[in-house]
Amino acid sequence: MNAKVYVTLKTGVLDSQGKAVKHSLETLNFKEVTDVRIGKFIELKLEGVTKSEAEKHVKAMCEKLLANTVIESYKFEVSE
Amino acid sequence: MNAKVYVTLKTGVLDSQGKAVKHSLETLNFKEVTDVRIGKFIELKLEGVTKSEAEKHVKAMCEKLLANTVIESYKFEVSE
Amino acid sequence: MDQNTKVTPEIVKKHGLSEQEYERLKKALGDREPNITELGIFSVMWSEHCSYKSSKVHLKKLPTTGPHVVQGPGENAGIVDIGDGLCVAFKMESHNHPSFIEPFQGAATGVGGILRDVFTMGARPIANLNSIRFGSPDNAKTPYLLKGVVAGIAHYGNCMGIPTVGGEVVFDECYNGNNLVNAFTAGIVKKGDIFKGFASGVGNPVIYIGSKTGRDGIHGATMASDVFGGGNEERRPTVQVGDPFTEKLLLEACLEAMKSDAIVGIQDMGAAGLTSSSFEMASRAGTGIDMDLDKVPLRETGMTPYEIMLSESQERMLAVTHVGREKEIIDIFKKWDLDAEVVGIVTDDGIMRVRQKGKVVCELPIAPLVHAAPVYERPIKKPGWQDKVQKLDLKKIAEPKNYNDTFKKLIGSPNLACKSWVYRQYDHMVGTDTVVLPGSDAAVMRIKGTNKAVALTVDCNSRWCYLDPYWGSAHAIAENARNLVASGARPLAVTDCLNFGNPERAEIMWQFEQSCLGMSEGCKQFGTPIVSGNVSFYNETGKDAIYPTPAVGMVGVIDDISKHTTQFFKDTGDVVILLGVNTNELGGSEYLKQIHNKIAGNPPHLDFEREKSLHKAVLAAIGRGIVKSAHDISDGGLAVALAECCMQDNCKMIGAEVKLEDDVRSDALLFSEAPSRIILSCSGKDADLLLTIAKSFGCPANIIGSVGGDKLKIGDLIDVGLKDIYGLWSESIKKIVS
Amino acid sequence: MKFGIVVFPGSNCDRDSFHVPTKVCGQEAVYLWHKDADLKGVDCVILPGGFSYGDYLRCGAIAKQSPVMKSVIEHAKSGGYVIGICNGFQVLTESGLLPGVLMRNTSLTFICKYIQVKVNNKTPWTNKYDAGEVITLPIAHNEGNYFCDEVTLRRLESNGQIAFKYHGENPNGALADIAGITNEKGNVLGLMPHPERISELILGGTDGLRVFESIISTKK
Ligand SMILES: Nc1ncnc2c1ncn2[C@@H]1O[C@H](COP(=O)(O)OP(=O)(O)O)[C@@H](O)[C@H]1O
Ligand SMILES: [Mg+2]
Repeated sequence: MNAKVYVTLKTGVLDSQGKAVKHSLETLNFKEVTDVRIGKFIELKLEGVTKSEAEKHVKAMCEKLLANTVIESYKFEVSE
Repeated sequence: MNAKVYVTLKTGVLDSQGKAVKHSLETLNFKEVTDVRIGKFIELKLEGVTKSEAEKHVKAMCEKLLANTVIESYKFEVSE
Repeated sequence: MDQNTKVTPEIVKKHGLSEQEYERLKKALGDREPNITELGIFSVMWSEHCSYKSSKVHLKKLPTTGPHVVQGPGENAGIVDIGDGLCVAFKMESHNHPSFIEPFQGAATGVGGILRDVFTMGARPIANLNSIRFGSPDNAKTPYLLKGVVAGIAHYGNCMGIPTVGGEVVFDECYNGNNLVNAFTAGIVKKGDIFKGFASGVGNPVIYIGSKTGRDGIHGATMASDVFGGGNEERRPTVQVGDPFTEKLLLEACLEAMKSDAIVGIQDMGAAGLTSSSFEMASRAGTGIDMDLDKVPLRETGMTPYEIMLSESQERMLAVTHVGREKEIIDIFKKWDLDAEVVGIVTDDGIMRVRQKGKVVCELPIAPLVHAAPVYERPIKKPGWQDKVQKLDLKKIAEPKNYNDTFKKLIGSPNLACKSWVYRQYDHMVGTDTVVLPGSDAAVMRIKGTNKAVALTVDCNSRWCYLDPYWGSAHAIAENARNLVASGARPLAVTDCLNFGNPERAEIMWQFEQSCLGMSEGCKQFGTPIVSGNVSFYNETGKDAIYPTPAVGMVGVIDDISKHTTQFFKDTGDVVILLGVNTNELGGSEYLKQIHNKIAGNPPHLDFEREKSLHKAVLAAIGRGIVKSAHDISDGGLAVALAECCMQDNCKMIGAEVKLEDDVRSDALLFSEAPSRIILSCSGKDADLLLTIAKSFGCPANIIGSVGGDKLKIGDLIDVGLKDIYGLWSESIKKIVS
Repeated sequence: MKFGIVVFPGSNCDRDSFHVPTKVCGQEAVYLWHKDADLKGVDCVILPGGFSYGDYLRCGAIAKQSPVMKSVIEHAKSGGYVIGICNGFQVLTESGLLPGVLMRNTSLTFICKYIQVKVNNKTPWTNKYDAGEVITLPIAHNEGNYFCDEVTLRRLESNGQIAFKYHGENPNGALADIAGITNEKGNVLGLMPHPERISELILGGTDGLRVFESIISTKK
């Protein structure tokens, strides 16, 4: 079982890194970029669990460890 | 135009962060997790370009800035 | 590389072995062909990096002994005795090539490697320094390399909790295609607690410790990728990725394990990983090792013996314990969540026997392999251009009309500017021992529980080494010693990192030889033997080699910590005293380069007797407790040195007014980099005593002015507000990266 | 007063945090290993600076899961003293003992330097300072940019929980110049600057020492 977790900063939280990357892209002449947000992409491999168990567990992992819900939101997909 | 960029460590490159997270998930009793890899998830907003232009540009951005191609690979999707 | 891969002439060539070397190899094997794993092992053991085949004959000439030397070259780090039963272990090592390919990871793993070299000897690291060199500030790659290298050094050192307390940063066109990253670590060890890399005691277990082995950096430099077959780039990263977190655990676990008497010998796995550590340990002890690769902790599946033996995965060590004591050692590493496995056993037959799945995959006689290693006396020829670049006619150099402008241009040039953009990124206070922070001549580290401190510095003027490798290198030693003395420390010993071009070129070997001779002479004069070091050749791209760059690191001791000094002026009304003599020498100066766009002349004359009397005078005066500040004059000359006494990087400023009455041209008076000079300050009541002390050692000394105000005034040549020059000086490096 | 200094894998200011209470203040101290839940009867827990678990994922995130933290949380809830310095502050916010979060410095670089902070002397950790005193402390961090929502900020302000505010220069972009906060009861303090690095004259000053002296003075 594979899970892909996307952790992103909530809107309203300043993304200094995203801002810096946007600035660098501008100086590289990619002027069409109007916004950059930087988050995390976490790939998990799970064994010995069903898909619905995996979904429940991954959600728990996000809440407990993978995301800090004060400033971050998360999304995930589980596939076989 | 929106682009989602996924930057991951190449296979074979030590992912010390993934290793630490896996270890922590184990102590949290998520024993079913057999592998964790941690990468970046970058969301871009682009304006005034067609989809195919956007695709070309995002690829260039990845090569030049968003990914460190010595140790990282990248994938991206462009959507309207 | 599959174990069954046939060893063809082409494969031999790709392993960087010449035909003669291959013949030599077969002979050492008793006239048989090596298998592929054995070939791989030979190729790294006989590489320039591990065998020192081009440099050995010259390194032999370096002075390496002294009454205080506990361990000279040949171990993982050098060690000197600083009294009270304590020793300092230290070494410097290069990571130039990896840092050019991937500046962040290259620099980070450079720091990781040198830290292991020091703690593998039983020493707890107390300080990191680094000497880093980049191309011209306006070269397109410079900002990227500078940012990456500094962030990489910071990442590793900060996470380890070892303060990075000093170093040097230099920009010059000659490094456009080859940046230099030389990392230095010093640690403290009790004299009785030193560990060495010996695989002694037949029957003793050999233990692998630390990170798992992956396919990192296998033959990074020498192998063409097609040899690996499949062409799958993805599987074989040539740069290693560092994990300072694991190394921190390794450090604590090793120091804890070393407290027991179970460990016989221990060594880090650096370049050539498992191969060099096991061969070196067995060779030092005159033993053999039987190793089982099935026991080696692996990160990936399907790794071949070739890959396992040659992997350069980071954060690993090899230890030998007394038989029966392995469990207690392994338990300590497990407590720190590290892998630790018995992978072999010490034997008496002098053979390295390696098995995988029960089959012997490598069987090499250790001593012949080590003794048969090639040593070359490479041809030497003085370059045809050498005499020409030394020509300099000062009469043809027009003096500037406006010295304020000239001075401002110099103080804002990257080589003379404040380096705080770099060291702000380094945690330089962790450990709560840093008494003198980066920014002064030498870093000073107290040793808790004693009254002592050690002082550390790294320096080299490579432009001088280009103009005259012998004297340039001698100057590097003198300047390091002078820096230590200015902080109140007695110079003890040296480590070096010799960065040069291609040794197969006679001109480069001439530079190398001259440099070794010059360093030797310097070290003998100051009584500071070279106890460790490293050679990095092939720093050239196309036809352009870097300047000969023998980066020198020096360690000194302060017996009474209360008697240390910084370079900064302290109080209004204090008297400024110049020790030493101003001269007309401008050869190789930053002034000639920046203002007149000229790289020419001889480095200034170095008179060892004069230099030594200066050291004695300054140490005596500091010992009397009457010196408030001390700063040596080097890059940028007297004017820049005075400005550096006036300004601290945290906006603290205090002015000075001086008058000079020497019979030399004004530009030389201000900007000559002539050696053997130190600027002191003291309170008015102590000035006479200070002059008397100086004269008693035969050191010329004169009152040149006083401290106070918010300007720097030098005669009627320079009159600048400190606020004006502070901006130029402190922002210069930041401008390069933004 | 008995201090307990937690050692996480990757802690690197643990020995510095041991040195000041014992060698400078003459108190008792023990190390607390992250795998042990036993706090050995200490009065004050110090979560030291460093890179616990490599600071991987997020600073302090993995550390909060360790066995010792369960006991530290209980200790704090029952009124025991806890101070988190730098990485320790990050562990405290991740564990929920203090509100908010520490994000990456706006400069995106690690910063090591002396800065000035203004002290609120109405906490048990700062009672030896004068009201509004401005002191010099060193910082050394990559993630010291304090952030919380507006409601929380107002609560921190009205309860007098902001113990230290950057004065003059804000080095990392922290909300409302926050350098250190306490919990509502005041028994838990988290701060980014390192008081233990400036508690001896040989290291350039003693402005940090009074944090330790303040808390020691609360024990009769
Ligand atoms: N330039 C030099 N001056 C003095 N000693 C040197 C020099 N270069 C190398 N050495 C010594 O040779 C030995 C081998 O060095 P090196 O191969 O760099 O060590 P490592 O195995 O840690 O990489 C070390 O003891 C080192 O101190
Ligand atoms: Mg070594």
